[in-house]
Amino acid sequence: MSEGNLRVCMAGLELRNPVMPASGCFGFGKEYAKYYPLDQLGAVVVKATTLKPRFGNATPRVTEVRSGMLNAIGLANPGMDQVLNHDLPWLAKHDVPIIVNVAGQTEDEYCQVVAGISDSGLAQAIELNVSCPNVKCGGISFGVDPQVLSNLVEKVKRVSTLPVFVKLSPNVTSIRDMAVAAEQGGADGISLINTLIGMKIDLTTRRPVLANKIGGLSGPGIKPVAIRMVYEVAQAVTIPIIGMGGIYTGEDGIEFIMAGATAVMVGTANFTDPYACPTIIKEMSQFMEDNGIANLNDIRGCAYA
Amino acid sequence: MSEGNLRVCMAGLELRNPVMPASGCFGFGKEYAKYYPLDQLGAVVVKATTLKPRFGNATPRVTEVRSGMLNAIGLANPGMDQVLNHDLPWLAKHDVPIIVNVAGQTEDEYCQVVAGISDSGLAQAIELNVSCPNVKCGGISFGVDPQVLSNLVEKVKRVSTLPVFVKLSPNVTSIRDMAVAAEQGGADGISLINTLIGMKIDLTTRRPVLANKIGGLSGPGIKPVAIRMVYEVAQAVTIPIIGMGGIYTGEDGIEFIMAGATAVMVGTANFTDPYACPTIIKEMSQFMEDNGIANLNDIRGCAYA
Amino acid sequence: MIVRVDKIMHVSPDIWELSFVGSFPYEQVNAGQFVNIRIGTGYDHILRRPISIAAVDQENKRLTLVFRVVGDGTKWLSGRRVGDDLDILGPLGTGFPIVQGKSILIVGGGIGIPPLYQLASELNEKSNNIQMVLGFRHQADCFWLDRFNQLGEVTITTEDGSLGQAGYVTDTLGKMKATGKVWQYLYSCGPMAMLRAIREQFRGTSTQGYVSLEEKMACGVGACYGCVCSSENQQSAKRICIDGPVFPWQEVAL
Amino acid sequence: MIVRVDKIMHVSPDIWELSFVGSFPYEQVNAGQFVNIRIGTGYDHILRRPISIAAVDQENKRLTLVFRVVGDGTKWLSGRRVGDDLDILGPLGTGFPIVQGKSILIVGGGIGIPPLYQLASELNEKSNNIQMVLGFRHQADCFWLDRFNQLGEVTITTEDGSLGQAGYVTDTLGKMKATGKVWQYLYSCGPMAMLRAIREQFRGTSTQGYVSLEEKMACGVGACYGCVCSSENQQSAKRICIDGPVFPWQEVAL
Ligand SMILES: Cc1cc2nc3c(=O)[nH]c(=O)nc-3n(C[C@H](O)[C@H](O)[C@H](O)COP(=O)(O)OP(=O)(O)OC[C@H]3O[C@@H](n4cnc5c(N)ncnc54)[C@H](O)[C@@H]3O)c2cc1C
Ligand SMILES: Cc1cc2nc3c(=O)[nH]c(=O)nc-3n(C[C@H](O)[C@H](O)[C@H](O)COP(=O)(O)OP(=O)(O)OC[C@H]3O[C@@H](n4cnc5c(N)ncnc54)[C@H](O)[C@@H]3O)c2cc1C
Ligand SMILES: Cc1cc2nc3c(=O)[nH]c(=O)nc-3n(C[C@H](O)[C@H](O)[C@H](O)COP(=O)(O)O)c2cc1C
Ligand SMILES: Cc1cc2nc3c(=O)[nH]c(=O)nc-3n(C[C@H](O)[C@H](O)[C@H](O)COP(=O)(O)O)c2cc1C
Ligand code: FES
Ligand code: FES
Repeated sequence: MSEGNLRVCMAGLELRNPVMPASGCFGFGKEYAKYYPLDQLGAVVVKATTLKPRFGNATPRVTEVRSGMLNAIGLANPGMDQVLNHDLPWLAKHDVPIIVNVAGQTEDEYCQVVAGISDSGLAQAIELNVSCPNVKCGGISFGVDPQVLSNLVEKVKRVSTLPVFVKLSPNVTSIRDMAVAAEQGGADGISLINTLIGMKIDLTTRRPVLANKIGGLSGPGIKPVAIRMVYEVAQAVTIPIIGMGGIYTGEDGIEFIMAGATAVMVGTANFTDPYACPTIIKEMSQFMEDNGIANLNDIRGCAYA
Repeated sequence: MSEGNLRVCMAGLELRNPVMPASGCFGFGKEYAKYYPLDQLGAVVVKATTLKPRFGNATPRVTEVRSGMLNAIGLANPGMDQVLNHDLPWLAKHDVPIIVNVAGQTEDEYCQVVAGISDSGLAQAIELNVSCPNVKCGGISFGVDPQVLSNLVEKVKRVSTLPVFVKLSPNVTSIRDMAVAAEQGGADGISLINTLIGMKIDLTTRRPVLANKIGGLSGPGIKPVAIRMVYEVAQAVTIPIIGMGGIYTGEDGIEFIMAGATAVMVGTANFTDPYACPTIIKEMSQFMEDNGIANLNDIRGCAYA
Repeated sequence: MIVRVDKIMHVSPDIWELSFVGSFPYEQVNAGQFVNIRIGTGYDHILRRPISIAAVDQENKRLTLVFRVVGDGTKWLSGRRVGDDLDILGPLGTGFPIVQGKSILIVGGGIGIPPLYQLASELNEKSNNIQMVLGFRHQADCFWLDRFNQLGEVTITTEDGSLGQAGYVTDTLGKMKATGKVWQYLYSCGPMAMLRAIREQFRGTSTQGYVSLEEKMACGVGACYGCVCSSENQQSAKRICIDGPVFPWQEVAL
Repeated sequence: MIVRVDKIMHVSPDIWELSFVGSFPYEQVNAGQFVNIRIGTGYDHILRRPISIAAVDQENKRLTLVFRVVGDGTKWLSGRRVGDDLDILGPLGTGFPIVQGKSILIVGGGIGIPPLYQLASELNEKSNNIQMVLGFRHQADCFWLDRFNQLGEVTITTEDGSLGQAGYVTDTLGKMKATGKVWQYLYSCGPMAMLRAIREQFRGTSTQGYVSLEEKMACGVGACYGCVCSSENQQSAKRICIDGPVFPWQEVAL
């Protein structure tokens, strides 16, 4: 691959391209390494990691909806120790930056995990998940109150030597206020969007399909909301934005860049097609070539610039 | 038609079925009257009406997205006088209840229009649009602040002899708070959801497709968000709920009833198929028959009950 | 209504001709009207695509469209095969008024040209004297020239001069006007910039003009207020899908 | 990978048999594994549907699935025609361990039965002594009985007694056990309630059991944690798509 036109630098990270799998949609990388070499990716973003192992919610945890899916995984993960001792060491053998998505229920928990990851030297960046809609008190309050968020980011930044991206929930009245709060707290970047809160009811059982009742809506259907939020936030903050939500093609990726994103994440599309990320990388590079664009900086935010 | 199993009574209105076109997606009824007799509908809901005529936003105002569309009509309408003198008298000749969607920029404007409609005797209910995302100061602040909303509803109720439904915006952190505020203000019912705020960028022009830049996302893709909000609100208020968002089939309609809605509105589906409403009515009735359900009350809210 | 594709073929590298048969009120068609076509069957494309009626064959109950592939919808349409079903609504909108025994100028640009064929056919039957100026980008983009030639005097323009007169239709119109020629009616369909320029050229003349406009549509039947244009004189909006797409040129802001 | 539909037919009113050919690692298939199938091409159905491998024909490089139409995805699948492309991933998951020269009981229920055919074929080749109990609702639901009959001793049960023994498979198992018969291995696939009941029946016996589980899946490859079940002994989650779908029955909470 020679997608030189896709190189980006963001919060001190040098990425060969701006495309990375979204947290929770790529496990800890191992599963998709069977399909293609992970070093093709801009970075690998791993599943939300918490201090202690979490089983997550009862099943069913996933269901399809028109042009999307609902999930209520509930931050299932093997816990920080296992991640540090097994998953990250395996991933770190690949020539690709690692971003660890971190979740917690208290400021203290967040800080402990961030410190652990940061100190391990196994990752290149932290993504602070303050937006999981599927866990009671699972960080969601951090994701809806600007002051609470700003405080959390400040504390986390103190214990981290790695750049910290704050991943925002779209389920708020003002995404701009949340992004500004994260920036004020010292965030190195903003990731958005996490899932919209949704529900599906099974007409046969007459109950919500998901055991958790509500779940996070992701996939092609949410892209317009995501593009709007990136566009809005890009004009309100100066730190880089990682955009996501329904990216399925290279053109989708380019649309996020034009809205103001520096990099993009691909979530649900991996499930539809395990080769989604490499395909999107190729298509983005092709778009650049076809349109005589040498560098993503030349089109970043052009929709509002 | 003999869809007796679909009869509903809501806020004093007797409806032969719970299916009505959503405001803004059915003009003032005339256009679809060419396709079928309007008296098949549960009610007819007309375009947002304002005190003065409004041209609305610049074009393009509509565009398709995956599993949905964006609109930024901007409350285009001929103004209250024209609506009262021409549109409603024509509609009133049909044997079908009329609900007038009302928008304004100030409490006073809302009250004047509501009073005008109410006094005319030409309509059976008011739907207060406090959620149009496409107009600067066009009611959106009424739709995001519970106290402001509650005050507005109170004032409007004072000048209305008709039942008042309050149509909520989904673009808020807590839909429950907004619904409770509307109920406390004296609303006779809640309509939800209006459109999610979205954007699409044209990769050729590198600018937002819509002249207004942002627009309202509607259609199949938003259904899970709408179902979740109806489910949440139904448990928080005692007044009836009119549910909408992506209804395309009778089963979609039933899903909203199971989530807790008393009636449903069909918006975007009319554009895909002008016969959407009568088809959905037939399919809902068929579902009832197939499943031996005599009355919608027997399944209303069964997903949480 | 569901109709059946009867013919589908390229008429230029990215322009297709599609005909359908089946129950449709062919006899109600006025030149300038359009049909609104459902794309696919699922939820990927929920808005219909408006395409002008290029020709209607009353005898064989057959309707023909000509369209350019510009995106997903028209690409899908170009993938239909003879025998496939098509879900269409129409005829929609208000077409061109058909006058009798007049001197007429028809001006078309690019993919605005197809409805002018049906228009010329109808005007031709009413003993009008028809002159046509049809503008394309290149020779390769041209279509239906033989058909148009049977209905009156046709002048072709191409931007690169690869066929007919070089330049825009307005260049040719300027030359024609300079000969002192006068037309009672002018009918036009094409890019907004062309329509605007033509109206300027004829401002102050006695020619009565009609223009066919385009705008992105959602409903196509007048219900959503998506496709408006503003009227020249009043503040009120005109809906292109129902009040138009054809308007007397003094009535709309171009 | 893209394969080509080679055969598609009803085997009961709502159950279909579909075979495909084309490049696929047929030789890697273990009984009990599944393929994950893309439904349509647009965005209406973005999650693949897991279907067990019912039979693999190594010689003719051909793979067969048997599925029940229960919703949009399986309905779409049943609409495929010979020659159509199919986008599949597989073989996925961990299948049944294949033992040699043992006494074996295979118990299947409903749409859990298809993978047991491939299992019985593989076990049959390894000189095992195979006894099978296959449960259906009605006679009309039965499929592939002739095929199964070639691989061992088959007892059919139907809930309404329309074929074979009346009642559930567990009723029949109870009777068989009462004769003092002992099996070294038990393999089972079917509804959770059936698996649970069978494990209860055999608790405390020396029979080593394997069960194949089902759960709604998103990725099918172990990446999303959507399809977990909890293990009996530890707190950690097992992913049905990759750690399973087949598990030793003592390892999972049923
Ligand atoms: C009354 C009317 C008559 C028309 N007649 C014809 C015709 O006879 N032949 C023909 O080829 N085209 C005609 N068009 C244009 C045609 O409708 C669009 O090209 C088509 O809808 C594009 O759909 P798409 O999915 O292929 O492209 P999209 O992906 O939707 O868009 C691709 C490009 O087409 C433009 N476009 C999309 N929708 C419209 C629209 N409604 N009007 C104008 N531009 C649009 C977009 O701005 C974009 O640049 C007509 C349009 C109208 C309003
Ligand atoms: C490992 C595995 C192997 C399977 N093998 C077979 C097989 O060989 N033959 C067969 O007919 N079916 C099999 N299934 C079940 C099959 O995957 C589902 O029936 C199918 O996904 C339903 O898709 P749908 O779109 O038709 O229905 P949907 O509309 O998605 O759902 C309809 C019904 O099917 C259920 N369902 C949906 N997805 C699943 C799922 N992943 N697992 C279980 N139930 C589901 C839903 O709860 C619902 O009741 C298997 C499932 C798994 C997990
Ligand atoms: C199954 C699943 C699990 C997810 N888990 C996480 C997670 O652990 N942490 C997180 O920040 N986001 C998580 N997400 C959200 C995604 O990272 C992403 O923000 C969202 O899905 C939108 O992108 P998409 O439309 O491309 O999927 C998850 C999404 C899905 C579908
Ligand atoms: C073109 C268009 C115009 C709309 N105009 C209005 C309006 O005037 N007043 C209003 O309350 N809602 C308006 N809406 C929102 C719809 O009434 C409805 O709440 C929304 O579209 C969700 O339903 P749907 O997915 O079935 O379209 C409009 C929606 C569309 C698509
Ligand atoms: S497209 Fe809806 S009014 Fe014209
Ligand atoms: S379906 Fe994703 S982990 Fe099993």
